[in-house]
Amino acid sequence: MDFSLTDEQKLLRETVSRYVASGYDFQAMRGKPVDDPLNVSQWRTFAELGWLALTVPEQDGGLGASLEDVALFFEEIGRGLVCAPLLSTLLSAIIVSKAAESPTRTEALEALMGGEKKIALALEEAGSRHDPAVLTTRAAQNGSAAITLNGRKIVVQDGAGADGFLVSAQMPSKDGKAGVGILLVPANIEGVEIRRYRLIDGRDAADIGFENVKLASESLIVPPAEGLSVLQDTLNRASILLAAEALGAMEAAISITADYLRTRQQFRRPLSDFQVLTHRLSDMFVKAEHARSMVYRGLSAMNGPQEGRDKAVSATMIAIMQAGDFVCGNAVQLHGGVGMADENKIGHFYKRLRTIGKSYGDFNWHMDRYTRQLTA
Amino acid sequence: MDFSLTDEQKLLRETVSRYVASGYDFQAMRGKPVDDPLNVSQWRTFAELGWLALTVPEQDGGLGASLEDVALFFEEIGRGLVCAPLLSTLLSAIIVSKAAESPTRTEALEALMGGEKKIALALEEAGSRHDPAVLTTRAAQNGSAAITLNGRKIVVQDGAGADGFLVSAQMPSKDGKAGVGILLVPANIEGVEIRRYRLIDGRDAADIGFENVKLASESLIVPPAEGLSVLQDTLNRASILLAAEALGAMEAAISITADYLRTRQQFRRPLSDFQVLTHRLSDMFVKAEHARSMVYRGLSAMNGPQEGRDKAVSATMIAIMQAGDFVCGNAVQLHGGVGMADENKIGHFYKRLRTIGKSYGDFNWHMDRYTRQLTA
Amino acid sequence: MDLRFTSEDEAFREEVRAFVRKAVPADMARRTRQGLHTTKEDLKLWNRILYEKGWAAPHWPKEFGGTGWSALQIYLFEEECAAADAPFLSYFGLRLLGPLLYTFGTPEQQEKYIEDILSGETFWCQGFSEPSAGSDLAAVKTTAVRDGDGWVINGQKLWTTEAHYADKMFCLARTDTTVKPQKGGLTIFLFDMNQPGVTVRPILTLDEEHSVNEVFLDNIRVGPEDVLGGEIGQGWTHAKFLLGNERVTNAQVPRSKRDLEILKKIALMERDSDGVPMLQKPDIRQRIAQIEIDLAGLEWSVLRELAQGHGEHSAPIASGLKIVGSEIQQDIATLLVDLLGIKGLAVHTDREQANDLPADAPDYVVGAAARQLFMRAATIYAGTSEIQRGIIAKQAFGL
Amino acid sequence: MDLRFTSEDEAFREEVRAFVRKAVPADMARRTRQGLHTTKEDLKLWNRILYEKGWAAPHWPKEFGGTGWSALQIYLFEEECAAADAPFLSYFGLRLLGPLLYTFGTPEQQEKYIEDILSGETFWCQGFSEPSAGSDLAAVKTTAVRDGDGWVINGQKLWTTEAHYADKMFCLARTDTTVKPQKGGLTIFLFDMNQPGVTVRPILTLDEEHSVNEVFLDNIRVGPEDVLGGEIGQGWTHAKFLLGNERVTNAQVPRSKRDLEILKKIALMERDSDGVPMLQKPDIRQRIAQIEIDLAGLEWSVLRELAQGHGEHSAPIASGLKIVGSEIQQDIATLLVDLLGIKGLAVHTDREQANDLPADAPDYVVGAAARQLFMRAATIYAGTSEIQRGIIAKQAFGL
Repeated sequence: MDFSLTDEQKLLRETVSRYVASGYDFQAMRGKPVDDPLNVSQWRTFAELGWLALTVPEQDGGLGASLEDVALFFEEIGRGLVCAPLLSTLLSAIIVSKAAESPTRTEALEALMGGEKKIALALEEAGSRHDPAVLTTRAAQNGSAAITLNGRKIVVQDGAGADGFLVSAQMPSKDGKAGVGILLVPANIEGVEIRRYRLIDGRDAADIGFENVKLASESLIVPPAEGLSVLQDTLNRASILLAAEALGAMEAAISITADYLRTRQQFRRPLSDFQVLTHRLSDMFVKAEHARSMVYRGLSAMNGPQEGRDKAVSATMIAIMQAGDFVCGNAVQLHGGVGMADENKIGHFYKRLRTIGKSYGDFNWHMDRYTRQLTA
Repeated sequence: MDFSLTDEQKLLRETVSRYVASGYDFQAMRGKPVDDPLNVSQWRTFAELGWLALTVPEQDGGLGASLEDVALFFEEIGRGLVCAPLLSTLLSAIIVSKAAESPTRTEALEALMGGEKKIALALEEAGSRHDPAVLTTRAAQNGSAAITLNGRKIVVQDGAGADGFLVSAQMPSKDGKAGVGILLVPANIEGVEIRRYRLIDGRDAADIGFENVKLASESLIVPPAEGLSVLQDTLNRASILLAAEALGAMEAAISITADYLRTRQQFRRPLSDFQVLTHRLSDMFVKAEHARSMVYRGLSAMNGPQEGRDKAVSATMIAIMQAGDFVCGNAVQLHGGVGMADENKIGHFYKRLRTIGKSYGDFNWHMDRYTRQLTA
Repeated sequence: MDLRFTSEDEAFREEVRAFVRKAVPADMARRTRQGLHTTKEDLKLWNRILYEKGWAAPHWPKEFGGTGWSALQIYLFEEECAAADAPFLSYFGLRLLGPLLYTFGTPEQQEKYIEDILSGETFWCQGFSEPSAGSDLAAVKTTAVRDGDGWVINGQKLWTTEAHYADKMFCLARTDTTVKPQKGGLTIFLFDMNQPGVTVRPILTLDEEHSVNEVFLDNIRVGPEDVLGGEIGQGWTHAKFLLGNERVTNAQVPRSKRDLEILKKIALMERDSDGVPMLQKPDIRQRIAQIEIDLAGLEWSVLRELAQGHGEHSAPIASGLKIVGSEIQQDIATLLVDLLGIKGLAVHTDREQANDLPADAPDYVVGAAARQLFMRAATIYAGTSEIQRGIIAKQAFGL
Repeated sequence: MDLRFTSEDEAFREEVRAFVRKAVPADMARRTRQGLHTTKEDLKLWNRILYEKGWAAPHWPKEFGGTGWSALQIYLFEEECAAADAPFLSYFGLRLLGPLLYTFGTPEQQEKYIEDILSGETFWCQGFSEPSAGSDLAAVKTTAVRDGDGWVINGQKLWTTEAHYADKMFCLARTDTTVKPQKGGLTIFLFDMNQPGVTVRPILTLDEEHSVNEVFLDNIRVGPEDVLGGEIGQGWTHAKFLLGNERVTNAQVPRSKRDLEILKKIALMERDSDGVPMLQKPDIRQRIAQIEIDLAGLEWSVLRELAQGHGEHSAPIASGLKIVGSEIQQDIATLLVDLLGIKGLAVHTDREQANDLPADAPDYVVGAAARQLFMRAATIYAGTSEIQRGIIAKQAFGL
């Protein structure tokens, strides 16, 4: 067992921390539309730094980074409170790279890596509550002819500015069995209706309707026989990466709060003179350490046998949400009124943690999944 | 709405607090067998003070105290950490007084009031988990002839030194329907086997086997048609009285802990100089206030319509257990090592609260009962 | 000891209910249910409706426009208002300055201000907190310097709720820097917000809503008639007077009861991926049960305080009510968002049309996420929970 | 970064498991499972078994009798011991004094004491805490006064675990009252418990069991050879040396893992009034899940510490492990008693026959209530949770 970072891992983290340190301004970026010049130039930088190629296989010109590597990357993203559709992009690359060789696949990967196009994951529906198998969106295909897509997805994260969507849809597999296919759907074609809005953490999302959307058969990135297992794997990866991001955010919030306690004066003393406040900070430290351990544990499980992954990932996310609520909630509390001002950064760690706690599985979902697998 | 005490209520409380103040020694009394001279003389005093007559109806020579009165009484008993089979006795009197007029009834009530006999409630069985309707003990009766009792009860509180037991048993009612009768069974008759042991709070209990125990038909105190509702009412009363006792115990534990913080020195300062400790005490205060309010609320519900009582009593007990764990657990914690010594009184508040939390319904039982009745 | 409402109280409740349910406009009720900050228009309108009924300030003495109801009756009134989704009236005039005025104000001040507070004609804001005086009012830096027979006020106020609604401010300032703030160094002044030198800067809170402000005071001239009570140096006494009252109100029981009622209805409509209503899920039932029980205890703690009569609130108990009440508000707001699934991630901005919400989102989603975020402030404003615990330790135990 | 055990580690685990499972006598295993304090006989026997295998003190340097295993291997060994229901060996010689001796002891002291600690021939107790020196060791009042070439010790020690088992004590005493305890005023002495002047008074803890004591020291004479390390004034340094190590051990992960495993089996056997196994009840499942997750995090925190190698424990992390580990032990012990229903109210006294338990109570009820009560001490002994939080604030944040 070895928890130390390789030189490559250190380097990867440094590219992020250096980017953040060199003038990244969360307040300027949050809520900015995707076509804002600031966003466009930031995304170009991300492509240049190689970040958008992280999850593209090496044979496709990407970096083929391991899940550990990407998690370490997201930890720094969380620490810097970087507000960008990175997770959607990196997950999309993983899914697209599973497609059979085709021009669509090649173009999509190139465009993702190059930062020319963004793809968002359109999986959740009004009744799905995080379960990828519960969906009413349907795709119909006559032989190998064009595919027709109908349905509606909600709260597609980073969906407002995406050029395309990976859409899960019920469709029969070749042997006629029910399955879930994953289709790549351009945002700008007929029958796609996008309703855009913002999420609490300053990012965007969209509800997306598909009405008789016609797609070429190449758009079927993952065939119905494999779709569900790809989605389940993707959701586990998403959770672990969000967990890592949450960990970085928690540690940053703790560090900022410690500084605040040292400097803020009340009753003619620094707040750090008040034992209840410093002990609260100690508890935050303990929770963040717990969170860190659970991120490592989750990563380890993702390298282990298939059957242990779901439970381990849910354990990680439960720990992350509980630690995140405590750490970032108390970061606001210890800042007092200052913590409640949207112009102060500290509250945004809380909002990001709240968002993470509802992305790709919320507390109830993970706890249900965990307890279902509890054995004596 | 009026929360102030009547003069009679004040007087009743004072008899308890005066008794406790005048040399009651918890450490001397706990774990003492019921026939120990100290116990015998204490019990005689209780009879003289009228305490054992509290729940006997006035027409039977008792005081016919209201549930509020008895609760206020038990609050003081809890405050003084009085270790005696008072609850069993007062509950037994309530049940016995429901019997039809008979020499058995009269004798039993007289003996209870006079302190000559103790009666314990033998309700729980290995599989009952607080549900009075779940029982395997059976009573058979041929017409109005003698009754035969078979079965086994466990953890009969105050059962080791009791002269008789009120035993719940399945028996058909007159119209042939299944029911639960309540029988008064002397401890010393053939077929009754008593296995005595101690509970964590210094009181005693017993498992009691009944093998072909022959009883006169007068022993049937509550007939099978009414037994279950009497038991349910008794359990609600028991819970409220235990809640009141727990409240008194909590408040005493808080007061003792506050004194300890004022006097105990560590790092050359009184413990009360440490903000985390005084704020913990503040939280204990808040929890105890919550507990007090929930005791009043439970009492109020017991005077209200039948259908609201179960839920309200369970709410009270849930609040009491949570507050009790927090208050008495932290009372030990704030005492440090001293709190862990059995020779120090403070830990016994904790043990008493733990016992109360498993008497006549534990946390799971009350939470199940409450959530079953939850409505939108 | 009688642990029930009297039949007179129950009859009173019916009377109030009958009026209030009819009096709240439907669209106002919907906005209240959505949990967003009340608009100035709603505040004014509801104030006017109650004023005309004579019920705008039931807790005030009758001679100043109160109702003469008992404390328990006032509580029943508040409960019925909350149950009817009426908004809370503006706090600063009716709850804070009003009582200050009728207790300490000069006859001229009472004459000049009280009726307009009662009718909602004039809105006030409270200029107490400052950048370096949050929990610690003694650190107020705003100064009022003697100038002729008046004073000139300079300083900066922070977290000033409803400053953007307010016509006037009651403002705590240092009038004597040579003595301790607690020993006569502070004074409360009354002045117009609508004058040169007063600058209101909105501060959006985590919910991205505008309810608090920063207020810059630049050479505000006040005269002797603007000194609360007419006497300089009483500021600390006046500020302390407000504290206990504020904490009992901050238990917010009627509102939380109503919120929980709404929450349970929503829990019946929201379903998990198997189509089971969230209200049927054991863990959700247990969380709701826990909140119900916590809230029931809080309610009875408030009733115990109120049954003792007006104004004699025990400081440690009032602090306890504030701590618990604020946590319950947070718990309800958080559980509601949890029930909504990912729909609870959408921020709102447009309360009427909510066109920035998921398309399928029902009406009740509108303010849910925003309210959850704003409720983080509940354990901060009006004295943080930490401050309250300190008060309890001191007042209940002398520690 | 490699987040798995190596195959060598896994092979090592198998080897240890094979030995340990066979080596623990069945009745000893049963007693360990029951959760009561380990008897002196069991301590001695298990120590002897491990000693003969060469495994009594794997964490010691090889030259003093250690095994040369890596920290992770030692952890695997401890896990296998716990999984086999082996008792913990006596703490005070093997965990505390041993490392002190091989680090600071004179060659004569090492020669005289170490082997007997390793074999379990000699049991030690730790004379640190006193009536007025609980969390605050600097307040130690026991004095050692120079007398010829030796010292005379007088004082009173409290909470002395296993003093009634111990052959010897290592005892912290004031040797110089003119300087601060932290600056050379304290010294550790080694002496026989079995001598006139040493009086051991049992203190029963809340579980009514005897594991701690009060020890009165009345004119105990010691010579220069009894001064730990041979040099006066090193007591504070020696005491600090013990602290970090103790806190990591106090995470108690292997024991808690085993306890939780047992708990789940019991949850399958215990049933509610409808006959449903407690393990099937949603609230119980969620409580177990929560403990499992907390424990999993704790385990990986320990692994992270251990993977860094011997003895370089970070003080704030070690304190965090102690806080969380103790709470998990409490949670498990409490949940177990909750599962038992009213059977969990019975105190035990006789561990072999348990004839003071409910007649129908299964074997696993024996120590459950007692252990739950004793576990209240987990957040108190070896530095209260409050002390640990203070250490974290200071060491991690400089506050």
